[in-house]
Amino acid sequence: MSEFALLTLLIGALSLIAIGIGGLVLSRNLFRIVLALSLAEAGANLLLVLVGFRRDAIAPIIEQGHALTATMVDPIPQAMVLTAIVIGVGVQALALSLAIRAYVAYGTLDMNVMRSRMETDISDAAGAQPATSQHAPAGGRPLPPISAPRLAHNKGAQG
Amino acid sequence: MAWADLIILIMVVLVLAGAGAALFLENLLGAAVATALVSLGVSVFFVILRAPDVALTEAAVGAGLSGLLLALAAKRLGLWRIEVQQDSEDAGDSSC
Amino acid sequence: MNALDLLLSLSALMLLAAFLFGQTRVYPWLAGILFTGQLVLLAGSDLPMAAGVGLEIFGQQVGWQLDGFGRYFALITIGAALASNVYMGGEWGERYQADGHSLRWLHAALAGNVLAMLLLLSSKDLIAFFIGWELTSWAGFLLMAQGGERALRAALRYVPYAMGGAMAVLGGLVLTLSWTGTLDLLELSRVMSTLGNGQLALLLALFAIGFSIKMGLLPFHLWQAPAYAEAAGPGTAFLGAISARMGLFALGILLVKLMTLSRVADLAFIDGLFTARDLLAWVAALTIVLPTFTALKQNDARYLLAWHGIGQGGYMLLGIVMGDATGSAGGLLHVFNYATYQAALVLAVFAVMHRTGTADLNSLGGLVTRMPLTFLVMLLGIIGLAGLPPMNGFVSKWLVYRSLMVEGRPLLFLMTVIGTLGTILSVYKLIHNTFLGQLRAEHEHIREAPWSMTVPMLALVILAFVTGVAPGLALSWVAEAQAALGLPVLAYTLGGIESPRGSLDMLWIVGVLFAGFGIGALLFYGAGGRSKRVHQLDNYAGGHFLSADVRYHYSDHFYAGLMHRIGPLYRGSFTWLESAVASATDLAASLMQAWYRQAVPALTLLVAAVLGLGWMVWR
Amino acid sequence: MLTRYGALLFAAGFAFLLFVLFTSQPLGAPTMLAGQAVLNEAAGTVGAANIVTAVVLAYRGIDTLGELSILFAAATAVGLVLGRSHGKQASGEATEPGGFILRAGSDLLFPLLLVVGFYIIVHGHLTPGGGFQGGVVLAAAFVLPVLARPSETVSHAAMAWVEGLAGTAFIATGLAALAVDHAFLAPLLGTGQLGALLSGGTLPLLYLAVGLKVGAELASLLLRMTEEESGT
Amino acid sequence: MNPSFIALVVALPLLAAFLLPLVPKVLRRLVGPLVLLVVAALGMALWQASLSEPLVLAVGGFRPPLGIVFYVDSVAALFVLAVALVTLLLWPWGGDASENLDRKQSLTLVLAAACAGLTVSGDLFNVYVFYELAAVTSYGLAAGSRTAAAQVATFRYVILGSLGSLLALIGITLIYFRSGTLNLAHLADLAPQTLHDPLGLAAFFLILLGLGVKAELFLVNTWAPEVYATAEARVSALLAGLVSKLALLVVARLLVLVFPLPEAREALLVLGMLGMISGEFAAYRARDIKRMLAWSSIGQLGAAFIAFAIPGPAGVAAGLAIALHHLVVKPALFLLAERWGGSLARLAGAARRSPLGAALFALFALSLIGVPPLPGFWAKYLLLSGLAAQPDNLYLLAGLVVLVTTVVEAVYLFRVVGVMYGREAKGEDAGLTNTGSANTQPASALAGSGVFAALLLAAALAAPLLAAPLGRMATQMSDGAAYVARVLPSTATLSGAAQ
Repeated sequence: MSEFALLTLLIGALSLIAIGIGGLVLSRNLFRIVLALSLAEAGANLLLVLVGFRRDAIAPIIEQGHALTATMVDPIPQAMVLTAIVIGVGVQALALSLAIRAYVAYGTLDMNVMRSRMETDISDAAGAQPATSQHAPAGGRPLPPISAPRLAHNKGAQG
Repeated sequence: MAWADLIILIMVVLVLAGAGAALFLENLLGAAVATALVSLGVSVFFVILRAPDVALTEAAVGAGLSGLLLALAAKRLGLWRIEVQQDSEDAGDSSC
Repeated sequence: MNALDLLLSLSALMLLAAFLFGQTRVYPWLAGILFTGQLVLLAGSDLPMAAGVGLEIFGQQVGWQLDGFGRYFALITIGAALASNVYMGGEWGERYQADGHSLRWLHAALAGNVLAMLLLLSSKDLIAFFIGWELTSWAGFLLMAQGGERALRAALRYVPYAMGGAMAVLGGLVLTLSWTGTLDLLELSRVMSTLGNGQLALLLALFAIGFSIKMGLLPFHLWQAPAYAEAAGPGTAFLGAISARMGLFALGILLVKLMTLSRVADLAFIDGLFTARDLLAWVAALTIVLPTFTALKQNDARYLLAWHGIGQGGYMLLGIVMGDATGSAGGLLHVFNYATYQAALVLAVFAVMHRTGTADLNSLGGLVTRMPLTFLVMLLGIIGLAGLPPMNGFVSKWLVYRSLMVEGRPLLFLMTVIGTLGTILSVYKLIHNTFLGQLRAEHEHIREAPWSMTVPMLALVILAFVTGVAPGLALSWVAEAQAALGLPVLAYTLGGIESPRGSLDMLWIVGVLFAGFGIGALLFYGAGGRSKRVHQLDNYAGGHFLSADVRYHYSDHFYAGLMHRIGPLYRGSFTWLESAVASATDLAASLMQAWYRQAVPALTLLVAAVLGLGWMVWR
Repeated sequence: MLTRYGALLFAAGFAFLLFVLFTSQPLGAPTMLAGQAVLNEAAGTVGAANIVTAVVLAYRGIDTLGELSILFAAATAVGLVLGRSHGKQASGEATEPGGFILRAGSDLLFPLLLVVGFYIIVHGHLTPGGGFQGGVVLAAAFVLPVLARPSETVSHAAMAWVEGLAGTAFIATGLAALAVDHAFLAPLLGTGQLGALLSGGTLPLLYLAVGLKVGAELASLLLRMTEEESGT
Repeated sequence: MNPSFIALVVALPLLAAFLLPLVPKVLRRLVGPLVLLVVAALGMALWQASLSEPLVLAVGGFRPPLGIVFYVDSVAALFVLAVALVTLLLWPWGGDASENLDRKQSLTLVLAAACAGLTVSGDLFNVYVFYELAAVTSYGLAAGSRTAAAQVATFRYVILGSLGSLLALIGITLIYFRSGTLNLAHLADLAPQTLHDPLGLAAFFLILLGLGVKAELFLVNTWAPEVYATAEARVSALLAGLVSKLALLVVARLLVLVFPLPEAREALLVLGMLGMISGEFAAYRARDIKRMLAWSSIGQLGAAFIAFAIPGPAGVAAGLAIALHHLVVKPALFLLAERWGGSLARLAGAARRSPLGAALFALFALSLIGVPPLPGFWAKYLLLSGLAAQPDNLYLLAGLVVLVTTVVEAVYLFRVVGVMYGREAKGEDAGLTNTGSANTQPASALAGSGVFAALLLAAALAAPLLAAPLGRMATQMSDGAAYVARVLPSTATLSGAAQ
């Protein structure tokens, strides 16, 4: 494989990381944030494998008939990537389930709205309204679907 | 420039385009599919980089399983219906 | 087990006992006996008293040893605690408990204070010193915080000051360790003065700030008056009498023993025009004047006395900073003298409060007919506070004045005189508004304070009078303290001092004074003079004839004319400064909260990563 | 808007800095201090033809244990987040079954996936693939029928047993080495003939455990996702 | 002691967690505590054994640079002990539906295993795996209170944490790219030639940011107040008390072994200072006790970062003292806050309803701000004397920051104490303060914090005795050469491995 191809892959991996992180920072939608995270992880994995690549080498599998002394690529980064991929999917599942629950409770996927609702809930729990404190937390009570005015009110309260 | 290099270049561009699509597609389900495709593309890179184990895993886990997870979650989030999704984008209205 | 071990164990034992059965009637007796025992033990032991136990921790030796300087303060501490204890153990304590407060905690706080101060006074190295210092601060906090909501709030105001001071001291401590390699006081007294001027100045600044906060020197004095005044009665007496003096003790050790005054005088600002020693002297002088005139404005007897407590501290420091035999003796003697009459005065005010329920100078008056003994205590006390013969306050102040004159500091002398003037004015306000004038209707049935109050009060003023007549009794302790500190020792006699440049013999002065009274009385009665008893309610004031049913007592707008003149000078600059610091802290806190409530933490992470990487790559 | 461009700028800057760092030494010629040593020794000491497998299960076996635990923790956490607070199973799911093709397809696919999954797992030490990949296939095999016919449920209890026992088997294999006075997770049972199915000592066993564990965890994750919650 | 037993501190809790759902209901509640007790005993034994000489276990029996190494010096052993004990004290005993309780217990066990793994691991990527394990379990536990606010907070935490891990992974990639190995001892050996350059520092910085998420490092700690305010108190206690310390310990190990560079120390110092300032000042204005404690813990960890930035054994000793002290105090405070969660105004008169709780709070507050004979003072003393001994002015500035923020800390902590001991609210607020038993402490929380208080007082009394072991531990931990020599007895064999 040529120098050019390696550089292309390097740029690809780094761009994937950059796109992922950029998307993660800029997205307000919870679902999109999860997607962006998995993009960035894919980029990081690619980077790791790229680091272990060795030119003119074969995959680290000893095939019958081949000499044991053949040059092979570095197996350790590959093992690390295997681990990292599985870790990534576990975290992704967890994040998705949290997003689902948060969506069910707050009726939105917008991070900013959710954050302000969360702040309100925390202050509520901190004693502003005894009724919504410890014994009846916001997650337990059926929330009405948020209508536009309510949202505006929330935004106003936040600002 | 060798053919192999050109193919790799094109694939990289495609994967990056897929990543862009995952971020900019209005339809979140489509975005999830784009993410899975990016994973698939990356797994091809793994094959090129002599990492068949990783490629297999990335294809199975990154593209397949995680795509499935995303799709299921998107269903729970009501993203399969596009009009609802648009509502939730700008007003957070829920019809769940 | 040697004497210091015994002393400290007794103190610790008392703390334990107070926790266990401080609320019972037996405890005050036990504590009284133990305090007396401690006094005897302390007075009778040979110096220096070294503790048998010592620790080594993180490579530092921690030990305790009591020398003459510490013993002087320890004696005053235990004496003040004894008086407060007796006071607390009687009717006052019963009332206090009936009001829903915990006497157990009050006793425990008092015992804790004594233990902490003994530990501080007997520290042999800076770590032991800091332990004692912090314990004193927090035990003081405990004592201040009891006695209701206002006391608690005043005590909480003390927290930032105490902590700021402690941290300044701790900073000084670690710098000392880093620069000299030792924390042992004896070792430091040899090494510290050899440090360079810059290092010494920094150490001086840190330590002096820390110590002067405790002492209530300007500009760190704002916490003291409310914290001391609002504490529970005997607690106020104890705190006022000795607590703040721990700062003086520490300053004494620092300035005289460790750094030596001559080295302090080397630290010059503005081309040598002004040295650190001058600065300290002027701070002390301003501390005499400003708080004293703030006291003049107070309408609460407790606050009035507490503000005086701050002002009187200035005399003590001024004396020590002068550094000659007379001045330092005056400063040190003033600690003892002040403790006696301040405790007596505070106890008297609380006796009045006990009977009338108020210390508001605008709603008292005429109590002399109902509480004559308390009146006597207060009268003698204010004479002492104002620094007039025959009380002991005169002696110490005289020594300081004399030192200022002899050392050629006329401006400082002027300041002290202004301060004394303010003292006289304000203590007159105190006694006039409380005891003179006409009795208010609601105080018609007031009785004299119970014996548990009058006995300690009287004992204290008698002590103040006796040491006023024969200051040599106290000066022997002072001389010992001077010797321990390394100051020139005052040549004293029983009646005062003897020196080629002017002696003082209180025996003569008091003799002449009383002889004067006697001669006056002889002349008066010999010339056929007659006294006529006038009823208290016989109104005659400034040409107005009021009928007997109108109660008349001039207390509102006391010194209205004077206040009209000097009123604009009260600017509240220090209060402004304090609230400015508080607002700045608040502002910083809001900013930080805003930081933690930001919308996209990932963005911060990204920015941090980029900046950090950039820094690492291109540095 | 400023934030948007700023963020993009910083993301690009991050990538650029990484580019600078990663081009500071030539790609394609790794240092491979540990890697080369592993390549040299793996065949002899571990006996797995697939050296990545040797690394994953033998040299870095504890990583894999950690990874399994992460999946386990994630599945448990998802259960905690999505599960019902009172532990009662939802009854009578209202969702209609999937289309005919899906149903028929899943019926056909189930045995196929099962076979493929196990094949991938047991050949993990020889060819590319192994416990993770096979586990995913197994998970898919069990989840597809549920997707096709939502009324069908896979017993959570059975899943829990598989999960627990598979994880236990992995640790137990490690502890067995401890018991026979080797280090934890040391390979046992000899290396065998390189390239044979029954080679690599305990490696296939470990991979089987990994496969079952991964399959069970992922299946339970996916099933959690499919379970609609009634009346939240 | 056979070093093979080291593996048990990780394997046993994991085994128990896997098997927990399969254990008969009767015994199920006993499994976790029993296993933790065993781990504690192991930790104790390891500590005894490692004080003289560190123990090394090559997992799987592969020689060190190839396989993964578990390295137990006295610090690691002590932290294993601490992990087991603190987890035991914060064990979720009940108060939940059976199924969820199982899950929480499983997660707690896995968390204990992950923390133990973090302390003993001697391999960079293995550290990453255990770190992720700890992260995922703490996400699960944080979401375990099942309120919507908790779920949003946890989601934000997951995103930030995952991004951090990603950066850490990139950092590890960089290190592997340059040095071709992951073993910490091997890296330490190679570092002077390969890693003490911008690339190495960049990698360190990325790992620092990544691990810093858990260690509440400034810049990446914004999750802490949200999560601690919404999670259950004992979970907050675990995260603030335990998990943060272990991330900190890993950073410290990296710093000591691989990156003993002034630049790395500077970064740590600056971030630590900013963390202290931001945390303590933000806590100054906090209106509810949980977030106040969260911010205060950020400040305390900032102090620990500052401490580890001091070179040599002095810094390690100070950092350990601060970390251990905080490990005892903060969980106890969170336990106390379990029922006091709420606005500070609601605490009015709490001392009357729960005198022991209030007294314990005051005790912990005093220790936290470093009032002398309590252990907090010695920690602060070690920190400050270490800082004062450094010639660099930045260290003196850090000392100043520590002093100033301590004052702020004292003010807000004692404001709370004042509210608790003050009068109860009257009039309209009365209804608010007296809602149910909101101010009384549950017995288990009180007992838990009582145990912590006993530990604290014991440490105060035994301070002179603890000084020597602490010094020895610090020397052991800060001796990078000994670590290398112990793990890689002969580096000669490696040159053969290199191409």
